Amino acid sequence: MGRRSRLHIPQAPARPGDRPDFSYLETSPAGAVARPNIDATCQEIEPISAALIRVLGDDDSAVGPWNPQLGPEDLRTGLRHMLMTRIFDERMLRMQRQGKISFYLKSTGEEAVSVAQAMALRPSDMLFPSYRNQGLFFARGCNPVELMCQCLSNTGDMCKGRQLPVLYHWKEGNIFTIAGNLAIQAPNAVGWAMAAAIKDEDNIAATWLGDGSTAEADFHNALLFASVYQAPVVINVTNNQWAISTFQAFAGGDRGPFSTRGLGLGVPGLRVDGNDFLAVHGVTQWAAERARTGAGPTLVELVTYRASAHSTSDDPSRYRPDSEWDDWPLGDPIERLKKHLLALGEWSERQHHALQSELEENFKTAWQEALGFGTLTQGPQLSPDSMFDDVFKEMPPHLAKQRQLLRKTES
Amino acid sequence: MGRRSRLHIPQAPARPGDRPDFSYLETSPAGAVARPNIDATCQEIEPISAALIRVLGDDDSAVGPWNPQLGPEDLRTGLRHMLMTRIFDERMLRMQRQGKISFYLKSTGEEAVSVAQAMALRPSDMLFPSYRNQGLFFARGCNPVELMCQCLSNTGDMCKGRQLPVLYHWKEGNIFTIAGNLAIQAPNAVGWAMAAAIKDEDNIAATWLGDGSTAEADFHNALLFASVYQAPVVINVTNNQWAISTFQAFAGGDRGPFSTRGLGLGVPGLRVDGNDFLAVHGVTQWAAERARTGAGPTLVELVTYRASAHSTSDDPSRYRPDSEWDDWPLGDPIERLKKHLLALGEWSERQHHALQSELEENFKTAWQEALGFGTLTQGPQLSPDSMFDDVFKEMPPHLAKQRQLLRKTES
Amino acid sequence: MNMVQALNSAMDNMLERDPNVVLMGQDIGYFGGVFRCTQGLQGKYGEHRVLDTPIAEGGMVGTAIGMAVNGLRPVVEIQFADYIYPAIDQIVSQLARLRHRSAGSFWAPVTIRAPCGGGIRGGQTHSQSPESLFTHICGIKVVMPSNPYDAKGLLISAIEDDDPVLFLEPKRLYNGPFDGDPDKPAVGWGEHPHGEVPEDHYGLPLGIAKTVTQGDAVTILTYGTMVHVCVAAARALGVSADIIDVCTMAPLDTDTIAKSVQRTGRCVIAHEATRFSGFGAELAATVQEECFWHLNAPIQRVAGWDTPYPHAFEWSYFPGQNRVIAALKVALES
Amino acid sequence: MNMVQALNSAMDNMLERDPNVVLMGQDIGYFGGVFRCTQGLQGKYGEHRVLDTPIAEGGMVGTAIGMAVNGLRPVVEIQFADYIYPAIDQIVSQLARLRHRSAGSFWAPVTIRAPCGGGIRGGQTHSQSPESLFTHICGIKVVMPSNPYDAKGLLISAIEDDDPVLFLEPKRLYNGPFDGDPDKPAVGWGEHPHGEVPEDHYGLPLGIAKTVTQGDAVTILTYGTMVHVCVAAARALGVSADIIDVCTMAPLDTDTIAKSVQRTGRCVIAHEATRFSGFGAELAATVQEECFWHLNAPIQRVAGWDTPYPHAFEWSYFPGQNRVIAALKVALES
Ligand SMILES: Cc1ncc(C[n+]2csc(CCOP(=O)(O)OP(=O)(O)O)c2C)c(N)n1
Ligand SMILES: Cc1ncc(C[n+]2csc(CCOP(=O)(O)OP(=O)(O)O)c2C)c(N)n1
Ligand SMILES: [Mg+2]
Ligand SMILES: [Mg+2]
Repeated sequence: MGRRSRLHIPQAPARPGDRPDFSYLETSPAGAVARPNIDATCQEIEPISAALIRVLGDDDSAVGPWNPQLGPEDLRTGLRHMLMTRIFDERMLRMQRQGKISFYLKSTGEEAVSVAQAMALRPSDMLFPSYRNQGLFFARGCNPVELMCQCLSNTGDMCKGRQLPVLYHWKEGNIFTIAGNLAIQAPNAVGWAMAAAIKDEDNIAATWLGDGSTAEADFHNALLFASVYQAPVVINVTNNQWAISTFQAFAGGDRGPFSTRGLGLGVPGLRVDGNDFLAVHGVTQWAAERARTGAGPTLVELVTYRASAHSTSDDPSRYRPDSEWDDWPLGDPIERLKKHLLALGEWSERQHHALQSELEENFKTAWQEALGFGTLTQGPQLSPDSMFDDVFKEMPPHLAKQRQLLRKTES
Repeated sequence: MGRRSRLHIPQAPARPGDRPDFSYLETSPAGAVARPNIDATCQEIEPISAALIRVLGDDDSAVGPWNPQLGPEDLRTGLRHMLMTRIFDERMLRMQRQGKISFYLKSTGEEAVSVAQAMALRPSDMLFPSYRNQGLFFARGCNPVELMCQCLSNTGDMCKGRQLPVLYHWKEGNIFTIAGNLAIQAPNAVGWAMAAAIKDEDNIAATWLGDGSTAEADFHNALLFASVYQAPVVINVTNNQWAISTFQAFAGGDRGPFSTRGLGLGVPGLRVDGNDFLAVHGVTQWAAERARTGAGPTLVELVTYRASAHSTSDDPSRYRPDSEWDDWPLGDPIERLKKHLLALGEWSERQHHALQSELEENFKTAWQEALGFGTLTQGPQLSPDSMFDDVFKEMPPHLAKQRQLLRKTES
Repeated sequence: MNMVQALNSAMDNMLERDPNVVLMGQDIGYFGGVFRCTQGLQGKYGEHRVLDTPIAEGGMVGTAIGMAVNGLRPVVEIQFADYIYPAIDQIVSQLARLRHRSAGSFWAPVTIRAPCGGGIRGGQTHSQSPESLFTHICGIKVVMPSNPYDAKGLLISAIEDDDPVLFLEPKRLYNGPFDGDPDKPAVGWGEHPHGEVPEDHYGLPLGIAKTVTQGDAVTILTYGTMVHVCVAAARALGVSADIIDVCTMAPLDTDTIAKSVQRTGRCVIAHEATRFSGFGAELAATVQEECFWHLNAPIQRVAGWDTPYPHAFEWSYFPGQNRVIAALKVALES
Repeated sequence: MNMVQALNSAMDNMLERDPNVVLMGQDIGYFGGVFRCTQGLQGKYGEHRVLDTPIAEGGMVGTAIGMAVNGLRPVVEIQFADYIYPAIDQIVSQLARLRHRSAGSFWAPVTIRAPCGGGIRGGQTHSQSPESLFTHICGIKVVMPSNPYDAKGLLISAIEDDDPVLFLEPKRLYNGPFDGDPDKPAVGWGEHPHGEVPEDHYGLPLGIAKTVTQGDAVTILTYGTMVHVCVAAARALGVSADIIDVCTMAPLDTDTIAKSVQRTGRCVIAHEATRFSGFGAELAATVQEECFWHLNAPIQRVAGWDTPYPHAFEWSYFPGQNRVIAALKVALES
């Protein structure tokens, strides 16, 4: 109060009432950034680590060395899974608003990150996601009914009602259980990759965390162990500009791009237009191949924008201009891939509409199916008894006793 | 066993029985590295961040832009304090071997780090040392009797017998209490500096941690907060090549110098010949002025060698060649400064001997004085009662009760 | 005022009175905190007194310690108590023992605020009550208020205290008292006597337990949300209970507790945290030590089950009135 | 064998039998560990099975979890239990709850070894006994052996267990039993019956307490170093004590404990950790719940004082025979 201070305080570019301002975002034209060999040294990669890798140009064509050269079938699959993710998110948000589920969290605007990355990895690669990577599940073919049941905490819930909605896992699909604790999964991914190397298997691990989450110590732990043991892992930072109300500058984002955080540890970094499906795919493929061939870990920053609220508990109009998403320079990942397909003549507005309707219809059916397993309050119910399972592999006596007590007080 | 593995395992350059091998150490001639302006950007500083800054040349002259241009009086003071540190360490080791103190830990070979850095900082700057920075206390004028009493845990002990030997503090001298927990002091230093900035005071903070300790999360936390708030702090990594038996490569030292760890966060780094008194002084002055004028934090790597055992509990002949110290390319900091003074004609062997004798005599006297305050087992004794003080500012009832109980069982 | 407003008012008062008070935390500045406890304070006192921080609890507490050593009084908000673990090393190894190991040369008057407890469908990482862990750490005080009036007074005292304080806020009580029945319509603090909170500065002493209702048949030791559940349970059972709101878990007001149990001869302990090695263990151990010859029945513990807080079974997990009543019956019958 | 050799033998057996067992820790590889527990194992099994690690306890446990999820059985050495705090978040929030929150899909059989306790003039950061904190965490087992034979058998079981285990090693016992008197000449394990340790693989069940001496007058519940102190104290006092070595703190063998106290009617609990909210609190609470009607005197707790472990006053701090005897007297007299 009144006292002069010379502490530096990072600033958000715009607050409610201000005009959105993305002048801080350094970008580069599609195709402009060189593609090093996958076994290049960190030093060799360093010159491009801060540059924004892009493949989809303003004219909707795909250009440059990072173009993964996907066939139209793959592109349509990618579009389909991104659209699935978006529609799913919208439906589940509605379900939350209607009180059917207790909580939800969308990934709107960031669909390319999860979908393109999952497609660039092998199904046997192990994924350690954050809570905003639902696209991974779709891209890997998880039945949406499974995800819905999880959000409903019902009798079909893979978590047996134990986790908040969206904190999924999918063992068969090689997707690790999602924690509420930010960044905590990152060293786990590195350890998984270390084990793969120890066992001389060639599966790799990939993990995701947000811009804000890079502040956590576990991000450092992950980079350090990945560096020291040259673990076959891809560490992905989804920089969607915001961590709840906190602009990424508070995680040091205005002091240097997140992609460069590992350079001092010899972990090469790539920075990619996270809304450019092709660029994300190309970069991920490069990093995955690098890891798989024993050339070491990569840190990938995916530049995107969190188009929706942080979660259903959040109201972003309190802390950022409502219109930021419209002004976001890197556009909408779905629109951009769609236009590319249209430009290639491999897609039409009619097909797009049909796809949209098909997905909506599918989700409607899936939702009905999921409801058949009950909701938090209606229909078939999990037994509260089950909460005492899985604390340990075998239930110790004190938990059996507590279960007994619960039965008594609930009856 | 037998299983092929492709996990990368860092290697020490030499183990017992091997010839010492310091070919990994990248060095540069004295005077070769440019000196940026103190308000240069991190990007501007980056090109020199990995280079080894040296001032004292092989011909014992001081050259180049990092020469702090100290007068002979200052140089002699520096020499004196380094010598004090060394002789003190040797005497205290003997005392430990004689069973007078329970534990000791030397800084032999690293004296320039603490002494030159303390001299380059203002007395009002706050220091957050590790356990191998005893030189800071000498350079700031702490009475050796104080340090001896601490090592003796006697009635004169500043810690009232509560800490292991060498875990000193000196409030009046603005030196923070040393923790056994590695790296834990680093974020504290950054916070202290943030407070200075908040209060618009121009004192700065400096902290020290070892190469091995950079692996701890607190190193990351310190860099991050220093970066985000541009705290006026100097973070020093004393890279003495070893962390007990573990070569610095296990902290990522072979993937890139420690000085570059902050680059991705926009924290500029300097790498300095830690056994070159003048270079250490020059670099510290630069970093301190940078911090003081509001240009932000600096990470300084001081390249040196732990000439002695890790501590009195350690036996380095089990894990490294005994002769490493003789082969260490950066020499002995005391010898080097002495030769420089000799070359300047500002010092003589006679003076050196006299100084050595004086210091030894002083310490002898000091030790007698310290013994007057008792030892762990003999002479005046602190009251065990006192251990219940200072847990809280005012003693709560349960501690008063426990003190009572202790009196009863001890009597 | 509700509890959020009371906490806000406490911090407002302290920022106003003491230029060395600073607030730190994730989303607490411009946004005013995810629970709105710091709403308006950055606007009023500036970005240098109310700091948004990186998401690094260890760094937050680590830097707060340094700030405190340099004369400030930082109040750190951990967004959820479940996320305090990355800061535990700084709390245990530095914050709590600074004064002792430096024989009084250094100390750090840091207050750490953290919303705790369940009942808001937060799942296992937005519902934890970790108080027991911190009560085992020598050198840090642990406080949990159960109503807005206490919350303000205790928070002010915590900030003014020269020792570090962990200040746990039962988030289920932010907007109103809660008697453990989620099916009843929510009530606000407006009707509650302790919802009346002066705008002005006042402190309430740390280390003092409060008697909530007086009675002779049994002593109930509890704190936080469970205070209200226990009051309702005792009322429902029609038992005359001496209900003690512990308020400060460490250092503990053993006197008040012992006097009550020595009088009633019966004791039930209730908290939301998991039972095994929960703070109820220390309470039970203390009571049996201090009141053994007065006890007419075994001390009963009511607590969260020894499992993570399960999202779907929140109300089977939460130690509601039924469980308190069952324990009261055992304590009274024998 | 001494305890260091017994632990080494356990790991040697397990590395030999199970290719998925890997060891990780600071200085454990080439050097063999600061306490020499892993001496020779890297030479025998290679650098990829016995890994030197960076000094980052959080990273060590964090990566060990991932390795375990990928089929390995990591055994992580924390150099001193005092340095486990940087790893607590990974232990509490990930390791302990993986199986539960994924409903059995994922789990991580990680064993964390950590030397604990004082008595070696290690000062406050080489003497702590943090077991109580971890016993409050659901989903991790907490074990502490008191002799070489148990150490080997329990460590083998811990490594083979599919749940995570915190395995605390009372470092004062590494080289010999210790009855609490630092002035007596040190004795080795050679003379002790439990110093006889088979070279071959054997397991001892987790979750089972062991009766060390049988008696009728009083039950002493203890573990780790204090087992030997209590045996000596009971002998010195000439009391017929049922001394129970808890061995596994969580999950606790309540049965064995309750049966004994129901028989003796008196109970003393002893541990080295600080008293307030120490594991003795849970033991006392449990005993009074299970044995209330059999108790003839209040349960006594003997523990470290509620201060950091002070370097100079190690032997005033350490709960030696005098303190145990004093407690036994109170328990027996009333
Ligand atoms: C350890 C921890 N601290 C705090 C939180 C509370 N929290 C939940 S989400 C969030 C913001 C995360 O932002 P970011 O990492 O950028 O991910 P995004 O939500 O933008 O995808 C915070 C602070 C948490 N979940 N875990
Ligand atoms: C948090 C923590 N983990 C482990 C240790 C044990 N330990 C003490 S010194 C040391 C090595 C430190 O090496 P370095 O940081 O290079 O400092 P140096 O001793 O070389 O000066 C270790 C592992 C500790 N003190 N604190
Ligand atoms: Mg974000
Ligand atoms: Mg070192």
